[in-house]
Amino acid sequence: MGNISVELFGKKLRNPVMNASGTLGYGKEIERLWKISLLGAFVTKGLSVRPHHGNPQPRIWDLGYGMLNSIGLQNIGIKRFMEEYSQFFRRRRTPIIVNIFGFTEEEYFECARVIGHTSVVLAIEVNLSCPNVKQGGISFGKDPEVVRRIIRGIKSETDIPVIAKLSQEVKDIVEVAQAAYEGGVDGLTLINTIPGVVNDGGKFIRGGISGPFLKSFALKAVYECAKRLPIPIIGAGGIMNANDALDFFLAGAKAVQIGTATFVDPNTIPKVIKELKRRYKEGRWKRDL
Amino acid sequence: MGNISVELFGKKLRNPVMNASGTLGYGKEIERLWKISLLGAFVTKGLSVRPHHGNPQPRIWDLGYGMLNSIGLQNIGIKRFMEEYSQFFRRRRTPIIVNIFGFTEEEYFECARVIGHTSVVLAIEVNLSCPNVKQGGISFGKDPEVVRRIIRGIKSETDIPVIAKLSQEVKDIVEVAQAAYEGGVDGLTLINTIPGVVNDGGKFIRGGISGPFLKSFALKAVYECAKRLPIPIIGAGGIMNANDALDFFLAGAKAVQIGTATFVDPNTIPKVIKELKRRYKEGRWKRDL
Amino acid sequence: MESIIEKNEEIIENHYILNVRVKGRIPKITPGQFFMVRIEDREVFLRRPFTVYDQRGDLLSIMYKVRGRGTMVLSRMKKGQKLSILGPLGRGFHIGKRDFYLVIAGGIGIAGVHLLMKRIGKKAKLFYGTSSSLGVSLVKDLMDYEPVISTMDGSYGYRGDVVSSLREKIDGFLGKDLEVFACGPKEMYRSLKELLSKYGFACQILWEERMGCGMGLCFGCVVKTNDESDPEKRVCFEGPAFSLWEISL
Amino acid sequence: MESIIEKNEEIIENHYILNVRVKGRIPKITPGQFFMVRIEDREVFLRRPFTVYDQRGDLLSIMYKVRGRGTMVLSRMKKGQKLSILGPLGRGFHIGKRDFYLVIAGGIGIAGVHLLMKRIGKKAKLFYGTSSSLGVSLVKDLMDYEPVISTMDGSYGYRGDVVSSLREKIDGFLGKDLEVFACGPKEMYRSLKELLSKYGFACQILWEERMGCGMGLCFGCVVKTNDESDPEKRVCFEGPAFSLWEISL
Ligand SMILES: Cc1cc2nc3c(=O)[nH]c(=O)nc-3n(C[C@H](O)[C@H](O)[C@H](O)COP(=O)(O)OP(=O)(O)OC[C@H]3O[C@@H](n4cnc5c(N)ncnc54)[C@H](O)[C@@H]3O)c2cc1C
Ligand SMILES: Cc1cc2nc3c(=O)[nH]c(=O)nc-3n(C[C@H](O)[C@H](O)[C@H](O)COP(=O)(O)OP(=O)(O)OC[C@H]3O[C@@H](n4cnc5c(N)ncnc54)[C@H](O)[C@@H]3O)c2cc1C
Ligand SMILES: Cc1cc2nc3c(=O)[nH]c(=O)nc-3n(C[C@H](O)[C@H](O)[C@H](O)COP(=O)(O)O)c2cc1C
Ligand SMILES: Cc1cc2nc3c(=O)[nH]c(=O)nc-3n(C[C@H](O)[C@H](O)[C@H](O)COP(=O)(O)O)c2cc1C
Ligand code: FES
Ligand code: FES
Repeated sequence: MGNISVELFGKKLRNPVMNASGTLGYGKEIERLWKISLLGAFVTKGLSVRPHHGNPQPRIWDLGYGMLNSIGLQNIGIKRFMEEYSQFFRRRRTPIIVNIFGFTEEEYFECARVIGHTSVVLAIEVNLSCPNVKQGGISFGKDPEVVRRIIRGIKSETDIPVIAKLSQEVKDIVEVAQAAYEGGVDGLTLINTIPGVVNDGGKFIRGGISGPFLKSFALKAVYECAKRLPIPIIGAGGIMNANDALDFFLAGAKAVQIGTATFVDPNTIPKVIKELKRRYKEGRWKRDL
Repeated sequence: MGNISVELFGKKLRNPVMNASGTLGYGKEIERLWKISLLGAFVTKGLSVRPHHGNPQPRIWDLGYGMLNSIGLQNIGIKRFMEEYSQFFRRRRTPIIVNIFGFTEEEYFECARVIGHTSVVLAIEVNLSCPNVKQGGISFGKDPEVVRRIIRGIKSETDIPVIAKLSQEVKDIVEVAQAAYEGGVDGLTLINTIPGVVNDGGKFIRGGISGPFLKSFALKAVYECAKRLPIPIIGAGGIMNANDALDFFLAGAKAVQIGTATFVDPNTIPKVIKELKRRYKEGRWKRDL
Repeated sequence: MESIIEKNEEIIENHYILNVRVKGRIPKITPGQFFMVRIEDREVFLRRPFTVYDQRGDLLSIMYKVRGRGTMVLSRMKKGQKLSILGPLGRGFHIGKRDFYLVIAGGIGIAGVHLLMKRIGKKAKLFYGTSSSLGVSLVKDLMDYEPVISTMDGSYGYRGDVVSSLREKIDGFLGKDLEVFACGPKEMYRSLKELLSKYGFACQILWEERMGCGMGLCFGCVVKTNDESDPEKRVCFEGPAFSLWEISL
Repeated sequence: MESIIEKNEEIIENHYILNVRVKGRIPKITPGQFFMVRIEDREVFLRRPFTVYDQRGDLLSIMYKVRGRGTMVLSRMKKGQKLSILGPLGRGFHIGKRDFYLVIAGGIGIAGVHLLMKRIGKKAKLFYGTSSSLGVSLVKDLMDYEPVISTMDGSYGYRGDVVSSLREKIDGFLGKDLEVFACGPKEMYRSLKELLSKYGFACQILWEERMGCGMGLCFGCVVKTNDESDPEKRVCFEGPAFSLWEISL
């Protein structure tokens, strides 16, 4: 089969396929179907300094061609995650990308501090779509100035490469990406869920939309940022199969993340990897990785 | 059948259902299937001061649960439209909403001037998603300051009520809506298509996404703006049937526009109107219009 | 897993039993475990969870009630059509070595205890509650076990809800080494908890929440428990069988 | 309009004829007019346009080639299934009162002139080009009219493209009050234009562009013409039949 390994932040990954944050549990659950070591890298659930309970039920809505979730960033906290799980990924020889978030700028910096320096961590992925409680709940990622400051702050706390994960609901995603770059970011993940609202029996509930809905928006973000910025981009949003993944590579992504597709078919990730290898071997996919 | 008439800008409309701009031609074409006078109001294609050729082929992509278009605002110009078509709508006793756009702020003002004052025009709907050629092509609607200025300028040119049509691809749609309100706007249409990118055989093409994709984003925009602003909101985005329309009314919209659904079933608009009447009569839809 | 529909039959209005023949071997199923079913429809994206109603060899059954778009489309499927199913998933009832069991089912909740009854029926008493005599058809397969049936309108058996019928009979079961299994709506669990709190029986229930993945990946289905170190449990992964005493009702 | 599939038959690889029985009356159809077909699939949202291949009473046929997802799903549909179709749409060929007609079809373009030939066949000569002898099956219904057939690989009739075969024969038709009708790929139209420009015949062609609505509503299907006051014509509304001389090729 084709060798589709890729270099990211100076490390060689088996392949350019990862899960998207928050869509593969803590990593152990899926092993009844396939080995986590299949992944190019494992991306953790969003983790915060303190554990977080998340939102009340219901948390999931089927939108027909995608879904809306209001999980609310439930997690056990970075510290506990690192203690209980990093050994598992080390044994599996699977690099992890730690996805972090905070409700204040200081919390982001604290996250980076808590991770410390550990060889199993390939990078820190900064979820900037979190609401800023000090700013009336508007998300950090909307303001280029705030993004620059958060990235700079995190970079000063850690030697681990830092990825900024951006949302499409901004004035201009290139402008925000540029700000992250000026802050010293090492890469970008594009895109996070897009906020939407559903009518749940008369009550309007806000959540994040993911799945096939997102692909065209995500492709736009990747395409426009890849043209302008000299850092690696990880594409995410609505990837359901190898063709979708290839669209992202063609648009300029160096790696991809697969999220919601796993819920519909939990074998999506291994299938995509297999198909990418096949196409690469057959010469139907030319890469410059 | 139930009386679902609604008052908008001091005029009584037969019902709160309109077509969305650019999705019902110049108004005559659909008459082989149903009378245009069924509509609460007819919304024109986007019109500009000078005629506009639009984009090369292809212009349409099927995205499975919606579509992407790059029509490129082709139109015959406001002047010619008013000369050739206003008589038709007058005979049909159907108020029209003239959708306008420009590539400079001055062009928006000129549009308003050209329309003049004519009784068949219920309102001017300002498409703010157009690229600003003097500002590197970033769309007018992204900058609250620009929106305020354009609305204020148009208001000073005309007595006709002015509606601002906004796109969701902004930092915060409430902030932009607020700016339009400060500029003196009389109503809002939420939302326009959202920009996306498709891979067309290796070439990446930018266009606007419409259809069921949009509903949850549009509902969010309507819900959030309706809570904050005391002006009527017209909801648009992915309305496929009466249930979808009711979600928008519940979220705070005073009227709705139906666009892409007409392509899939050209009788969508009459069906929705009929069903709304039925529900209203049966008391299953309580309104406060 | 791929499967082929053998039968999709309406039992009473809006209630169906679906039998599918599975390609390949089905792993051993614990009663209370479920499958995630992919429903092919423009408006149904995520899989839908259904408890295993019955299993014989490669034949798998679910009993379901039409609630929304997904179950409606499912109800229109015909013999010979393909169905992608994923499972068995979750942790089912833990059946220990008790002397006797009380099994409580409300409405479509019967789907959740049918396989259980087939396994432990001889050592169990089933209490089944439904709205009217029509609903009795859902339990006809288990009539040999002489279930105690109650209907809300009194058109068959006891008049009233299932927990009331249990309340009337419960004295007859005291003193035994007993465990209670239950499946039904949340209100049923609430009154069951109230009743059983006097007796302190062990009690396992099947909990339902909307699911995204069914495999512990999305945290969409969590329910609050009184476990202090990890209060939020995934219904699909740590459940759907939980102790009645650990769930915050 | 609702319709029921009567037959959906593969003629040669990837080429099908679909017959549907329409509920209600079909308005009179001009050859070259088309229907918008709704294809039920998770990934197909917009209707797809297909020219009327044939019509008898309430029976309507299209001939189609599998090109992408929509036509692939269509090819799997079976007798008895429902199909929503919309039409007839557009402006078909304007058939005047000429003495004689030349009809030119390339590949699946035969679908666009089949009904036309049935109407004017006796006063017309059909030139049909395809890649190999396999493609000849697509024209078997019209063999009575003794079509001039060409294949790119020479495995049947003339070797070469259809316009070359016309070039060889055209002298035989000069002097007549003649009009040309054509349907095929854009390259065919280009060489046809080059050939016919010497003779100045009237020539109508069927033009294809991707369609959003098929009814003149979206301006998705426009083509540039040399009409100065309104250069951009909608294929679905002002076409699909256009004069070869007005289209910018
Ligand atoms: C572990 C588990 C086992 C189940 N077993 C069975 C079974 O054996 N038989 C059976 O009839 N039903 C069972 N259900 C419920 C079944 O999954 C839902 O009825 C089904 O998902 C509804 O899908 P829908 O598309 O028809 O409805 P939707 O249109 O999705 O929703 C209709 C209504 O059902 C509710 N709903 C949606 N999904 C769920 C869900 N997962 N759980 C509870 N309510 C939901 C919604 O809130 C909504 O009000 C089970 C649920 C779980 C979690
Ligand atoms: C007026 C008209 C009449 C037609 N009549 C026939 C007919 O009788 N028989 C027949 O086989 N085909 C006909 N076509 C072409 C047919 O509509 C397309 O082949 C079909 O829409 C492709 O759909 P798909 O989902 O299979 O392909 P898609 O996946 O949508 O696209 C596959 C490829 O086909 C191209 N394509 C998509 N839509 C069109 C389109 N509308 N026109 C041209 N190319 C397109 C795309 O560029 C793409 O390369 C006609 C087209 C028009 C405009
Ligand atoms: C259930 C769920 C939980 C998610 N949790 C997180 C998270 O904790 N942190 C984060 O950055 N993104 C999170 N995301 C966003 C995904 O990582 C991904 O960016 C998005 O879903 C788009 O990809 P997809 O369409 O392939 O799912 C979550 C998405 C889903 C569906
Ligand atoms: C083909 C097409 C053309 C459109 N042209 C315009 C336009 O000229 N001006 C405008 O303001 N919006 C235009 N729109 C946007 C629609 O008016 C509407 O806001 C959007 O499509 C969302 O509604 P829908 O999902 O019901 O289509 C167009 C949309 C489509 C699909
Ligand atoms: S449904 Fe996804 S974790 Fe339970
Ligand atoms: S397809 Fe919409 S105008 Fe022709």
